[in-house]
Amino acid sequence: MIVQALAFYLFAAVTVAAGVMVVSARNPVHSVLFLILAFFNAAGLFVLMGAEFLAMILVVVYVGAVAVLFLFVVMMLDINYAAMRQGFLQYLPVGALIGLVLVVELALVGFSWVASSPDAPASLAGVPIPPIDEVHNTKAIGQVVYTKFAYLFQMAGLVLLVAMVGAIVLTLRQREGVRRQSISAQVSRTREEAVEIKQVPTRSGV
Amino acid sequence: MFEIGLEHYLTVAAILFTLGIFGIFLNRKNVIIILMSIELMLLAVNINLVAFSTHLGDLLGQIFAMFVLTVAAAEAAIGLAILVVYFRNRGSIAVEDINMMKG
Amino acid sequence: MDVVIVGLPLAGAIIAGLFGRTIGDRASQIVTCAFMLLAAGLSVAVFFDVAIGGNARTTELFTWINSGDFELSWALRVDTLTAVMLIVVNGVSSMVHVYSVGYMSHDKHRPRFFAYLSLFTFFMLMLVTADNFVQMFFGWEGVGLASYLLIGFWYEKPSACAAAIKAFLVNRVGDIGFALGIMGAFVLFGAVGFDQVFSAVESQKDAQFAFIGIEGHALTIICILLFVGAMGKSAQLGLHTWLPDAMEGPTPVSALIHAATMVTAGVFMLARLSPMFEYAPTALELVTYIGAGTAFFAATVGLTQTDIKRVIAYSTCSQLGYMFFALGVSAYGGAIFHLFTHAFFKALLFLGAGSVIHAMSNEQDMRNMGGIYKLIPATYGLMWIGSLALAGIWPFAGYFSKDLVLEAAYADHSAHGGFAFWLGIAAAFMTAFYSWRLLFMTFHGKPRASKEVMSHVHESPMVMMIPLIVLAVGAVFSGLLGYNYFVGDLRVEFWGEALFVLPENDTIEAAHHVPGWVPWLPFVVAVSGIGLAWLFYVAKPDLPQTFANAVRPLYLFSFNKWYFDELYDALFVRPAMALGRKLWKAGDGAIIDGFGPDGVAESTRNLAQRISALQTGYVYHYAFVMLIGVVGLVTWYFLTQAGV
Amino acid sequence: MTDQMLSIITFLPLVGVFFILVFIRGDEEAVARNSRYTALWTSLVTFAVSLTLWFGFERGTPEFQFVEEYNWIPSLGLTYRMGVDGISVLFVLLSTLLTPLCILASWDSVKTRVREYMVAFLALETLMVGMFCALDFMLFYVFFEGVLIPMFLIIGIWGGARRVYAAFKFFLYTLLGSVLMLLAIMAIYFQTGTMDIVTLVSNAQIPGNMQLWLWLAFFASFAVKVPMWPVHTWLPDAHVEAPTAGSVILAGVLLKMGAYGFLRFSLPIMPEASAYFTPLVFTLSIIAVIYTSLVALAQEDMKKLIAYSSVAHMGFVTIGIFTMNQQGIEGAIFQMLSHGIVSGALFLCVGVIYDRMHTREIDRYGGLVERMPAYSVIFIVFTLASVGLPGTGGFVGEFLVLVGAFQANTLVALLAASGMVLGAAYMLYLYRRVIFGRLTKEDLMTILDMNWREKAVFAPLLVIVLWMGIYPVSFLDVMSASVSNLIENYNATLAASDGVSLASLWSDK
Amino acid sequence: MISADLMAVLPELFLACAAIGLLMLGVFRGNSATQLVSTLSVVTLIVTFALIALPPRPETVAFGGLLTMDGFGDFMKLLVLIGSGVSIVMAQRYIQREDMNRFEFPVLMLFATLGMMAMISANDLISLYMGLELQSLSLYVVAAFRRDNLRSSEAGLKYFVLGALSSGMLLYGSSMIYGFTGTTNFDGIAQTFAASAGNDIPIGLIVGLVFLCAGLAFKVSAVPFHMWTPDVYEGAPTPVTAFFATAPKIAAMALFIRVLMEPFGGLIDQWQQIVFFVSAASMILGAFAAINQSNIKRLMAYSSIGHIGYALIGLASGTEQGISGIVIYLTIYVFMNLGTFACILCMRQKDRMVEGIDDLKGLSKTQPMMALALAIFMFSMAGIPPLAGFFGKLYIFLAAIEAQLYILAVLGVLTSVVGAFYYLRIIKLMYFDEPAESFDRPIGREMTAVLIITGVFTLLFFVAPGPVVDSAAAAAATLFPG
Repeated sequence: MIVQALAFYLFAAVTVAAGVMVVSARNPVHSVLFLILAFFNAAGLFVLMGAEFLAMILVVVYVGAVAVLFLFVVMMLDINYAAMRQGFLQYLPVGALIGLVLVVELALVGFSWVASSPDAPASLAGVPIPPIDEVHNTKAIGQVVYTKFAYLFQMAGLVLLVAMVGAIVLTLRQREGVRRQSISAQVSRTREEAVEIKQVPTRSGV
Repeated sequence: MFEIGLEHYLTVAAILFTLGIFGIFLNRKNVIIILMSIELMLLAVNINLVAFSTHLGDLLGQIFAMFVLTVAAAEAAIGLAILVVYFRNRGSIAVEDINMMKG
Repeated sequence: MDVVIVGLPLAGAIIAGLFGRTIGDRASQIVTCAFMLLAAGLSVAVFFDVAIGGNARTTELFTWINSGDFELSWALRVDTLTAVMLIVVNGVSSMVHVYSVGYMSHDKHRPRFFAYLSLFTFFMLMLVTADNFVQMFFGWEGVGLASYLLIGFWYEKPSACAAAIKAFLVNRVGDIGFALGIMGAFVLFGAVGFDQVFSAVESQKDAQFAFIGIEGHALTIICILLFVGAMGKSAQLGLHTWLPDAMEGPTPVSALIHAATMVTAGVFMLARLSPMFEYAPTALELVTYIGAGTAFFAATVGLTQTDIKRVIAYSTCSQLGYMFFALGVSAYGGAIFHLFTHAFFKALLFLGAGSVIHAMSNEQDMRNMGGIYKLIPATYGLMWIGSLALAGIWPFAGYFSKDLVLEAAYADHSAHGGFAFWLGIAAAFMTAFYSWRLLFMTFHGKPRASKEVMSHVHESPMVMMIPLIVLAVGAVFSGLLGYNYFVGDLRVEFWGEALFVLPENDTIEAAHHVPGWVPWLPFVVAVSGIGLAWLFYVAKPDLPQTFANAVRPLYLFSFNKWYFDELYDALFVRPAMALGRKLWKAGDGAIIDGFGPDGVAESTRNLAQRISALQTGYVYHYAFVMLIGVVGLVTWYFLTQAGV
Repeated sequence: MTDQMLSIITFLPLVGVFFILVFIRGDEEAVARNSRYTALWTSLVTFAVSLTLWFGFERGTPEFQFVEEYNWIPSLGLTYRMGVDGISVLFVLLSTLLTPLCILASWDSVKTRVREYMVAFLALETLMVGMFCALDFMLFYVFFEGVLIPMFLIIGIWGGARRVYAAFKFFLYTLLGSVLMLLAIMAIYFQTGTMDIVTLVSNAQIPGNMQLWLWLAFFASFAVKVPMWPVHTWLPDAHVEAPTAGSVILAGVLLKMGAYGFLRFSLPIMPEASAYFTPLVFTLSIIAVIYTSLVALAQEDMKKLIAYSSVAHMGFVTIGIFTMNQQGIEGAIFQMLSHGIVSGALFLCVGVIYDRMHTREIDRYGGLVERMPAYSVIFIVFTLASVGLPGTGGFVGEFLVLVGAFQANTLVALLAASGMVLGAAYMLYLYRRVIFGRLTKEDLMTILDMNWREKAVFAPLLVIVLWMGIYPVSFLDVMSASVSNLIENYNATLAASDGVSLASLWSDK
Repeated sequence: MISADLMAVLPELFLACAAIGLLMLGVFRGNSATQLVSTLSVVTLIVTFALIALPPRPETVAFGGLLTMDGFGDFMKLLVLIGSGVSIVMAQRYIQREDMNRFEFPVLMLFATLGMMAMISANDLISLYMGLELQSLSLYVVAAFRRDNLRSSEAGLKYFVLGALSSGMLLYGSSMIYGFTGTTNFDGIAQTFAASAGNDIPIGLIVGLVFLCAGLAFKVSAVPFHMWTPDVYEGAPTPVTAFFATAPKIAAMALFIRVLMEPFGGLIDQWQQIVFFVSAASMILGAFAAINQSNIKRLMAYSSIGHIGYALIGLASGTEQGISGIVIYLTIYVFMNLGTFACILCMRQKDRMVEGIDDLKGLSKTQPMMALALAIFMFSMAGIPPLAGFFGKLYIFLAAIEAQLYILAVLGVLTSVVGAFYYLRIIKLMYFDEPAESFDRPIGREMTAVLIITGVFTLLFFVAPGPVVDSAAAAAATLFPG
């Protein structure tokens, strides 16, 4: 119990701290790195809650792909990060106040859950979590995702497709004057057009 | 104190969420930070969902979270693409510079 | 026949007015004059039929207004009172028409002038033949219109235009009273026809009625309101200011409208409404006071005026005062009698003055006249006749009527009667004085006009002289001939149903039984007035100046017409214009528009500016707004739903 | 055929619009000429057809006649229902009469975009006629509001120097009033479950407290339209800037819409509230009469002066309507009709000289009688009619209103009567400054009198104004049955109710 | 079961397959096929339209409760399809001229449309989110589609950042709702209220609802979540703006209605306050902020904010009358907006787009028919009878009065007067002012067609409002079983 609690506090504290750093770090590269740290620790929280599969893809997909993508773009754009502009502090008091209010309210909501619904309305649970010793988490998810939620899965596919198309259409540039490989052209070349046979008369030079 | 309940997770999520929002409107440096803030928000949502899922004994929350992750990835891709396009046009992604249209 | 009498002037007006330019000046004149003479002739016939023959009647033409109980028709009511008025109106009008042929011969708008004259006659006839209040109001306003048109006939003169408008407006003020009186009568009696109303008076004589919050005797209130109308039209004290100014019109107009006919409409109205007034003693009292006051006031002003026509105008005003106080003491017959005689001699005086003006090349100021009696002896003689009649010297017409009026006032044996009598006597003195002042200043003494003017002085043509002579005949004999019918022994049969006097109010009867000195007094003061005038203007010509200097404030007070015009100008005219401007610029412009549409538009634009300034273009502001929205709503629910 | 008479009259002008838009082609000159003729003939035919109403209308009954009915939006209970009674039929005729005259009056003065102008006018006619015929509340509102569109364009496109300001002011001001009425109409609908005017008018059954709110909402709309003091300021601007014919229609018909609304809706549907607010209406009307008359005295612009006089005259109308007796209401209706003719004619009078001199400033004129005798005659006739001289149309209405007012409240009658003096003052003052005086201004020396076309415009108006003055019975007969029915219903409802009070305005929501 | 599900989503399925097919066509044929692809896209939309409109479609719940197919959804989908189809038609010429000639454009529009249809049919928070994101991601891209144009990319960026923020809020709300009800299914959520009889509503649920509403309000661009709208409308390529102003608005509105009426129907007392506030604020801001604008697209943005405010009145009333009012309103709104944007797309001088309101000066002289059409739309938007826009407002206000939302109704009519001011200003420029430079002609056959159809619809709607009104009312009625 204690271990769990300690682990929670560790992960939670690091996540929050890393989150703060993401927002406030001067160097965007640092921000990305803190983001990765936050993801790692959130994955830890997931594990604590028994959502291993999510913890896994958080690390694999997020840290492995998304965060790296961020890093890549940050590097590519080569932004000068020196100037911390005026105006930040100007809004801070109001912003902080509102933020504080929000945090308090949201936290209160969390506590109210405990107060209001002591026993989980399990009857409503459409997809009850099977006991962990029978079906592990990943498999449990796998069992429903392709059946019950096939529609959503397809939609997710479309979302990714759109993201892909969108990213390409926005960023792909076909520059003039860049030589490209044209496979079909290469493949479809015939001997006749590729090779010209010259009858070179002897002893007269080319 | 050592009984870690739902509310703890929810509180962490709330803080992260607020941080994310803060990141959007307190940040003057560049847009990438904003994108990261959004990621933080989505992370907070995921923590919420997973926490509820666990405490309700319902897998739905985790599935929801999974789709959120998927979409978040797609969103990040699009966001970065737009960012790059903008940078090419403007030569800057400082948040303060993005105000050609107003009024 | 009644319809023809009324219709002829209208036909003349339409022909001359609309087609005058087509048929030419001459034809227009012939048509209108012929029609008028015909109408006058017919009037005489009607007079004998109705007044002497006792054949009163009403011709109903067609429905006019019909709204709920408010029903009335165009109708011609001819009884003795009307018949007398027909004679007066058509008689004087036809004479004036003829006279105008000569007088206006140099004017280039003659058809228009004759059209106006005929139109006026038509309206006047509608007035006197009305059988209901509204038709009378129609004629009432119609003559006002004609008067407006005729006063402003010389539209190029700013003063004429101003006088025309003034006449119309002052009359309108009176007309409001008249209109309200009609409405009151309608409310009280449920009808506006004279027959219905008169028959109902008896039953309503004690009715109470609230007007603008004042609870009072209904008939009194109504009669006072109606009398206000009469005051306007008949230029009684307070609403008299238009009459002198009306002299801006051509002189025949003054003779016809502002002496003989229109101004007497008020007298006619009160006589016509005698069945109502008889039951409203308070109203009659008021009429007496106003009438007497007017008689006196106008006479004092007449003393000092220098414009020949204005003198006569004030004299008219003064004589109207006599008529009114006669009405006020219930001597309706006397009032009408004076109206009748006055029409002749006053028209005669005006036309005579016109003849003088004509002779003097349109000069009207008496200070520039003098010494012309030899040059225009006929006119001079006629003026004498007129003045004698006016002053009430036996056997001229004025003597009979004026004396009777004064006697009746005395015979009323009441405070207001006494008041009227003594003021009347004073006025009679002044009347004689200013009449001869006029005669002497105009015709006697040394010529004060330029040589050139004097060389042109000539007697008027026959077309002008004949009407004068006809009127002079009237001025001499009308009193003598009419006395018995109007106020004498034959009066009961003569008037028939047309006038109504309560037995206890019959002052005419009483007037025949006054002490011996009463009939003599007017004659005495008249003669002394003439004597004084002779002293001032013939015997010692520098005396007036000395005297005027001695009582300078009084002189100025009289000369400036008691400052009525100045008072009204300061009280109504200027404030109205200033107020109008202020309400327009400040009221409409600054306040209503300023706080209303323009102000709202301005603040809308301001607000729009502010709101679009919120759209800064910065993403973080946008996010901030969204955050505030969310936090605000969440907090709202936390506050309102707390505990749920 | 006769079953659809009202629809035919209403939509006949649109046929003209269709012709103008579809068939007229060619160069600018030809388009303008053909548009003029098409519009004129269309409106003349419409007028001719509308005369069947005059002859076919059965006097002496308060029933709606020529009724026709079709489904429109059944789900809301909205029907296309048309019909006229003694009150509205005269306004239909007024509208159809004035339109051809306006078109004729614009013959030469409108030179640009003639086609659009004629289209706008014909569309306006449809909307005006439709408004007076509509027997469904929503249909009424559609026509009532729709009028704004063509009028806005007419003022804005063909108006004077400050036309944009005037057009906007006109549009937004009146719109603001009307939208509140829209809400009130809806509330009535939910209260009574019907939008049928006939049913509502005869038996509305709206609780007293609600009536107060509804009445105020209607008042907002109608008071602006009338216009009553202090929401009248759009009118002078609109009138001054509008082209002549626009002013004529504005004064002749559009102002009547507000008063018509009071008569048609406020009184019968909300009798208790009407009774309750009568003092308010009287007060505002009296202020309107005196205030605007004084303001009119100070005007330097002819059209503005006449515009202010319109406000004053409409003050009489509102007084008359709320006297709630036969004379008052009939007088008010009569006054509306005669004012429609008279003020229309006065604006046309201004238009005649404006077309020649292109200024409306009074000081620029003077002594016109010298060069324009015919014009002076016509002008004085309408001036006097406006002044309310007996024998002209202006008198009968004004006098009946005063008779009615005298019965309701003598003070109101007295104060309103003072408007008679002021009215005479500003009108005669105007006439004097324009027509009389010496002709000294250089540019007026060559001014021409009216031509045959202008005389043709005035001739019918002249006849009508005298007809109305001398034989008004022919009009009063048409309306009397409807008016007395209205009053009976009103009194019956009032007698049955126990009254309302201002306190209840705030309680119970 | 699966085949039944697939039959139920046949239109969507067809659209998805066709979109992918067109994508492949484009990939293989290159950008030269853009015209072909966009024509085929329109055909696809028409077929989809027919698939929804023609065969009888029973009310079904598909995919185990993830989607619901009902009359309301179908009607809204038809509107969305009209909006998308016309936008693509109007875009054809534009994308050629403005260097956007890439086949992905129509394909992305198709995907966006698909996302909208998914949103409209969503019956579960997750499917709601997926549909919403499919739509949003496509829209982010098309907003920034003129990638060499700074404005366009700025629009895309702003839209993206704020859109992502709003989806974050929506998600957070969803998670709350999930946590407090234990389900994401709409029917399930509704049941929890039925069980608790509405008297014991956890605050978390309300907070979740607020966040959810915030996310949805962003999509319909209601105040205070509207801030992106003017900038994005201005910056995005004009056909895209036309698209933004119509289809996504309809879809988001449909979603908003569905979410509040079906799962949260029991919480009406709570969300009514949100909608009330949002609606009032939108009407006010829409009316006032537009007054100052000089860019017509920006003006249309504020105008659409205002219109959404009106539509939300119907939602606030929460009655069948109110919902059918919204449906009617949106129907009319789509036509008016498409017509207006057709006019805006015709604003070209010397082969360049102009967007200033002042460029419309004197249009009535240079292009009378176009001016007439635009005037009709403007009067209609201002809500002047007898034009169609009036009837939209009429139904909305009727609903408000019926639900006794007097304050909203009064506010609505007052702001409509303010709003009338800036609509009139456009008419003033066209009709009262002297011509500026005239626009390029001809405007193209497809534009003429769009103008005529939308113009006639707007002008003559009052002649026979029955069909539209009745079918809209029938559609709304399906949300109110029993």
